[in-house]
Amino acid sequence: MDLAYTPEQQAFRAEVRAWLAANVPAEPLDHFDASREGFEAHRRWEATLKTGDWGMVTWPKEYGGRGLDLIQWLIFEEEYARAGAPGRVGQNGIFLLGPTLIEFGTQAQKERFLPPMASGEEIWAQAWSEPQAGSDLAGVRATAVRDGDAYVLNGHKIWSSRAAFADIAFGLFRAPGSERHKGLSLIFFPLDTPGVTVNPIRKINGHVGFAEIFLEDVRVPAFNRLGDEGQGWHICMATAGFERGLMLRSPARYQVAAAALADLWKVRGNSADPALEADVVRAFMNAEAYALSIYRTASALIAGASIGPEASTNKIFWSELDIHLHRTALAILGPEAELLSEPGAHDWIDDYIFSLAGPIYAGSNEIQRNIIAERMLGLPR
Amino acid sequence: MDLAYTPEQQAFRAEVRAWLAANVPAEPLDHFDASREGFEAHRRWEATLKTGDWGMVTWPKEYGGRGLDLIQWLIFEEEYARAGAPGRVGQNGIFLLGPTLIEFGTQAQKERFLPPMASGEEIWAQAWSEPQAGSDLAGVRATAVRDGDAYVLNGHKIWSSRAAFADIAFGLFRAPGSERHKGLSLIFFPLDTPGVTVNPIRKINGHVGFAEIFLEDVRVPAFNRLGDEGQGWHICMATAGFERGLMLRSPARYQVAAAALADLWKVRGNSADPALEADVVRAFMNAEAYALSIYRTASALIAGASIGPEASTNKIFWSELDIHLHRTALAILGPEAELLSEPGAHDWIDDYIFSLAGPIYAGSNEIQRNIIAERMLGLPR
Amino acid sequence: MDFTLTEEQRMFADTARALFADTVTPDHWRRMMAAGETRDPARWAAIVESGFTQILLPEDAGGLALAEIDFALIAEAAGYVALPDPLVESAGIAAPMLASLAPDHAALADPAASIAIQHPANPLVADADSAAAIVLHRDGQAFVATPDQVRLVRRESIDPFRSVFAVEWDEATPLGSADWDLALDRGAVFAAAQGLGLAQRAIDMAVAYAKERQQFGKPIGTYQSVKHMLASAQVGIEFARPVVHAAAAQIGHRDVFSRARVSHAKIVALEAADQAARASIQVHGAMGYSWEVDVHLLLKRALALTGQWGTPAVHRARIGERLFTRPTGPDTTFAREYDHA
Amino acid sequence: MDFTLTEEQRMFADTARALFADTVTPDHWRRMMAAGETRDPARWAAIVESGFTQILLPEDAGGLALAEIDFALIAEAAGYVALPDPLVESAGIAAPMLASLAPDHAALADPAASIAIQHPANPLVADADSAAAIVLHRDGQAFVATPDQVRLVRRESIDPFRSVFAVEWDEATPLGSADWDLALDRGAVFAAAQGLGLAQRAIDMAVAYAKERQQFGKPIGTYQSVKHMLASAQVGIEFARPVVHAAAAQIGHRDVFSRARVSHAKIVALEAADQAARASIQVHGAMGYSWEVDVHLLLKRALALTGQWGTPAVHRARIGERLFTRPTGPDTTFAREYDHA
Repeated sequence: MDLAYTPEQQAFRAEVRAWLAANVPAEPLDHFDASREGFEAHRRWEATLKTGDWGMVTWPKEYGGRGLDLIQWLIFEEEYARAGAPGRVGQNGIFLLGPTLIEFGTQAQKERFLPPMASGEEIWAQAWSEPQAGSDLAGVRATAVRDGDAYVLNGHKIWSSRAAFADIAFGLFRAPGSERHKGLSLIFFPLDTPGVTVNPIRKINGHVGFAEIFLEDVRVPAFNRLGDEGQGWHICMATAGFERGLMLRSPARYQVAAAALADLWKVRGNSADPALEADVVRAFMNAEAYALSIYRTASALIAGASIGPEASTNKIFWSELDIHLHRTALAILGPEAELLSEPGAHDWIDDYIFSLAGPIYAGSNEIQRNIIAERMLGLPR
Repeated sequence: MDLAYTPEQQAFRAEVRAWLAANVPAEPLDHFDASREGFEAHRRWEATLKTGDWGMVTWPKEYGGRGLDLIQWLIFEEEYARAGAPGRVGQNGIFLLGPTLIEFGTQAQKERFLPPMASGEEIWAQAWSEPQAGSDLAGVRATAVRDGDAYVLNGHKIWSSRAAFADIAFGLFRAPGSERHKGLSLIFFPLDTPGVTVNPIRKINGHVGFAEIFLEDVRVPAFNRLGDEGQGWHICMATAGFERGLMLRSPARYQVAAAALADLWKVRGNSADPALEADVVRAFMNAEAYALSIYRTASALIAGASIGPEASTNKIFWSELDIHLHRTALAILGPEAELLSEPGAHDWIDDYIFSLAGPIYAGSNEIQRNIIAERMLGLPR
Repeated sequence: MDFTLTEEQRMFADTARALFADTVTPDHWRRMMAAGETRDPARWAAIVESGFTQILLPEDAGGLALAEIDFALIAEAAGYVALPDPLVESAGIAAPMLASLAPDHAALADPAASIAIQHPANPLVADADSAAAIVLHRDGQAFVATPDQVRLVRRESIDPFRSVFAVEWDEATPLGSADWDLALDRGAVFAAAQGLGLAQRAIDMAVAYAKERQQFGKPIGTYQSVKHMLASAQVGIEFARPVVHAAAAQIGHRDVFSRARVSHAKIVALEAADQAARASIQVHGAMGYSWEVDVHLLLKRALALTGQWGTPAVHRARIGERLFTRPTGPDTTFAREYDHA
Repeated sequence: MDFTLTEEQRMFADTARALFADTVTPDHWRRMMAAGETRDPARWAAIVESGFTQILLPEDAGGLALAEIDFALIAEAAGYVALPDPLVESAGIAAPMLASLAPDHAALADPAASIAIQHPANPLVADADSAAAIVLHRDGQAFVATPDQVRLVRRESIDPFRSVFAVEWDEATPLGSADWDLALDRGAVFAAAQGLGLAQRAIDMAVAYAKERQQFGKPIGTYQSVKHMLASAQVGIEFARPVVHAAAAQIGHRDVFSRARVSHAKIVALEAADQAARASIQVHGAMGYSWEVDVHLLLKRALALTGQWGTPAVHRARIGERLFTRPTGPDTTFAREYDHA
């Protein structure tokens, strides 16, 4: 165990910091879920990142990455969050689908999909859920029928993040007549394919963060299937592992938020409830604990381990710490907590509302606790 | 709505207070679960109470009561707790079985059992649980076979409170071959009946608060059956209502504990964590809320209402407030929390350990939440 | 000692519930949100018609001269529908204060007029733009003005139905010293009553959804995690309601005991609302996180009311004053100051 | 940057777990409780034999000169069995301090000798009666004495295996100034490590019981309420362990950053232990509330350790000092004082 950065790691941090200092937009962009303009501004930012080869530093160089290890990725994420750089509009691609593509994709699929994913030229939506298949994902009903070199897709997806403005989506489709976990395939479909209808859904902050997608005889090449036919559930579980694990929620964002909370306390603590200091300290502790845990996981992965059901503990921990942190901020703000922020100020209330999605999406925390109980602890189903 | 005591109620309070001031032992008695001596000392206290007709003030006069209403009972309980009078060794009888006997018993049964219950001449144990029937009480296997004017009882009861030293117990027994909620009868059996073996079980504070009871061909008169044969489950649910409801846990004890906690804070707060003041205030609020809720229920009962599944909310609230209150005390005590009290001091650590039984006994809080969800809210089983 | 509501009180509450059930449906909510409106003239007319704006006014001001407990039941019903219109602040807090200071003020003569109130506990004034009169605060003194006599700066609340303003003013009609503590008590206890309504609505919506929504082949309401989350929220309501009702009944004592009870009610009723709203969002899943399912309105109203009419810290301090400076114990549950003077 | 344990560290931990699994079974616990004993000579001999008493001693005192992270893994294993014997305080805190002040002290020469320590953070001294030497504290100075040179007043802990004493003394051998902060850090981090072990044991016992115990026709471990209670407790452990290991690895920095991490470890690991023990008691039902099922020993040990070597409030203040006076943010996770000097 050696908890010091190597000189190379320190040099890498300095390189990231310098590049971000020179390139991060001075004015915050409109949120990518708030409007088409905000979305496209974020796409341009992805293109800027690409000029420095920062799209996804852990990917192989030939796909637009830098071939770096997970510790370096964490350092990149830390500097990225520290610099207040824009949110990653491509997160469904780079954090969720990308690692799965690298593991399960053919050479040709990797060459086709990864570079535009890393550069933001092609922005991905996820299309996991259906109206009757939320926590019970194996209940999806959308179908894929093979027709020569193509699949014909039909069905109704919902709660698709980014789908209102994105270019392409991935989702599970089943062979007609198949049931539950069997007969599912993971298939990509461009959102401008004939037969695709996208209806935006507003989140409780008013942003169009979701959409429902209707598919009517949507024809996509068989090339767009990831992995073997019928292997979709297995691949999907691997993706979910990344989602719940270290990829979707890098710790740096919570450490930045905890630091902002400490600053808020320094400014407003004198006129707030003194008992809240304990919560401010707790928010810092939680963010630190999450970071240490992810460093430990990254070290273990570098040493050859793999992520198991303990990824579900991550999901629970970050979603709960996020809510606690923002509730503490609102309590400090007291009678002003309800107010939307003035331009340029930290938007505590909007971030709080966003935090409430944490225990719901990417597999509800109830499902995560089932997984921990059954697969980590070995309790009976 | 009128939240002021009547002059009669005030006079009653003064009467109770004066009697207790003259009669409560100056030295605390040994706990009734700690030793036979402690148990018998409490029995003598019950006899003293009887001299003032204070055994159970709500019961009819002919059975040793005073025929008072529930508001007066609450006032009595308040003064009793305020005076630091001894715990009620007869609680299984007077608070649990007694009201059920009054509702379901024959005239002869009431005359036989209630007066010695009110006077402490006959102290009752409960015998609900069996090794395979805890939360699932309908799983009891002990049997009662009718033989002329008698029942022959066989089986194995456990977690019987007071049974180590008590005189008589009540429990559920089933007709051989019957299943689940059917075929059960509530039957009383003196603990000195031939065939009864009582093995004390120590609680985690070392007291013998429980026992397991083995019954081998135990012969009791059919007179000892409460209600009709096979009506046991119905009667038992009525008893459980009292247990979860206002009888078992009168609010006064929590208000006394909350006041003691406030006193502890006044003495030790300067050297303790300032954030704990919020918990001290919260403990007071909880005790007050519980008292107000019970006053409301008592008023409604006097006005003709009956207690429904909302009794389960009481069980959850008092058990959780009790734990929170004592945890707060331990946090104030800091490095000294682990120490058993010096004689005469408030025994916070022992009371904390006792509080941990709250969410377990009288139907675990998990079962209570099921009841609230299904019977109050109407969620499906 | 009688902790039951009177027949008349229950009838008032039933009337309010029925009126609001008809006039504040989810369709109304959505139409108003789409239009950016925070009041509905037809609904307000029905409210005025029912006499709810005059419950707390003295008889010589044309009022019903009823008590806070009566109005609290209406506020609870208003909470159940997250009532957009300014009934609670206007008729529950502002109008009685104005009536105590200027019983002949023109705004009191019109039962349809709404009145806004500025209070030191609140940084902003709700519904100041549409008020016939605004009761103002400066250095403990009360003043009154019309909206066009002051400068109103609108701020955006997370609650789409809360229309709040910074009020800047130089001159207004002086009304003399006012009982701002009583206004705070009323504001707190009626916020608490609304909290009870918000909480119960959130649970009722979640129960309805959990009975219908199927996952893994059965309604999600059959799962213990859903059951226990909602049961715990219901426990919160059950042990807040008696406190709110007692606080409303005792508000007139105006002593350290009654103020502590009001504070207790404010804290726990809004906690119950927050807990129930968050549980309801979680039970609704992604549906609960969307704008289309109205449970977010309950969450946002609870959040706003938590900070208004005294924060939890302010109210906890008032309870602490009672706890640490007055007698405690089971004989003091219904104590009044003079009992111990 | 490498957050993995070495092969040697894992071997040490395995050895400790195996030794304790053999020598601290529930039968041992019950025999010792029945006899009122808090040490077992045969077990202690096996511990000494394994070298665990000498891990932190310098080589010139016959020690292994290993680091706190090595000993923390053994403390975690000791927590898993609620080890009655004074290994952690003696070998983890008292002996290294005595070695730093009086390397030639006779008590250090005997690997089987246990050493007790009085510290300003603790009102009492554990296992003072059976110690070969007691390190004493007065006005920042260290002293040493044997038990017969001081007056020991036994106090009863709720933990039947904790033998604690008020120590009164007039004269003892002075040892000069000592690093009481380092002793506190070691005490806190090894208490935290024990907390991890206590927590995992409580969960493991509950899981085993929940698989066997049937109610309503199926194992209680199939119910979501049981699953979620234990899963939440396991989450507590998972996010305490990296903090404890980092704290142990960084203890030598001896700066405001490392002290905050030690404090963080102490708080969350004992919270995890308390949460797990309470969950385990609840899952065990009445069984968990009886003396016969040993889960109460875990609860009581967690309770005792929570108050020793700095209360949660003391440790929170140390974290607050780091948070409010030093740089924060994602680049400071592994910061050291001189990085920012």
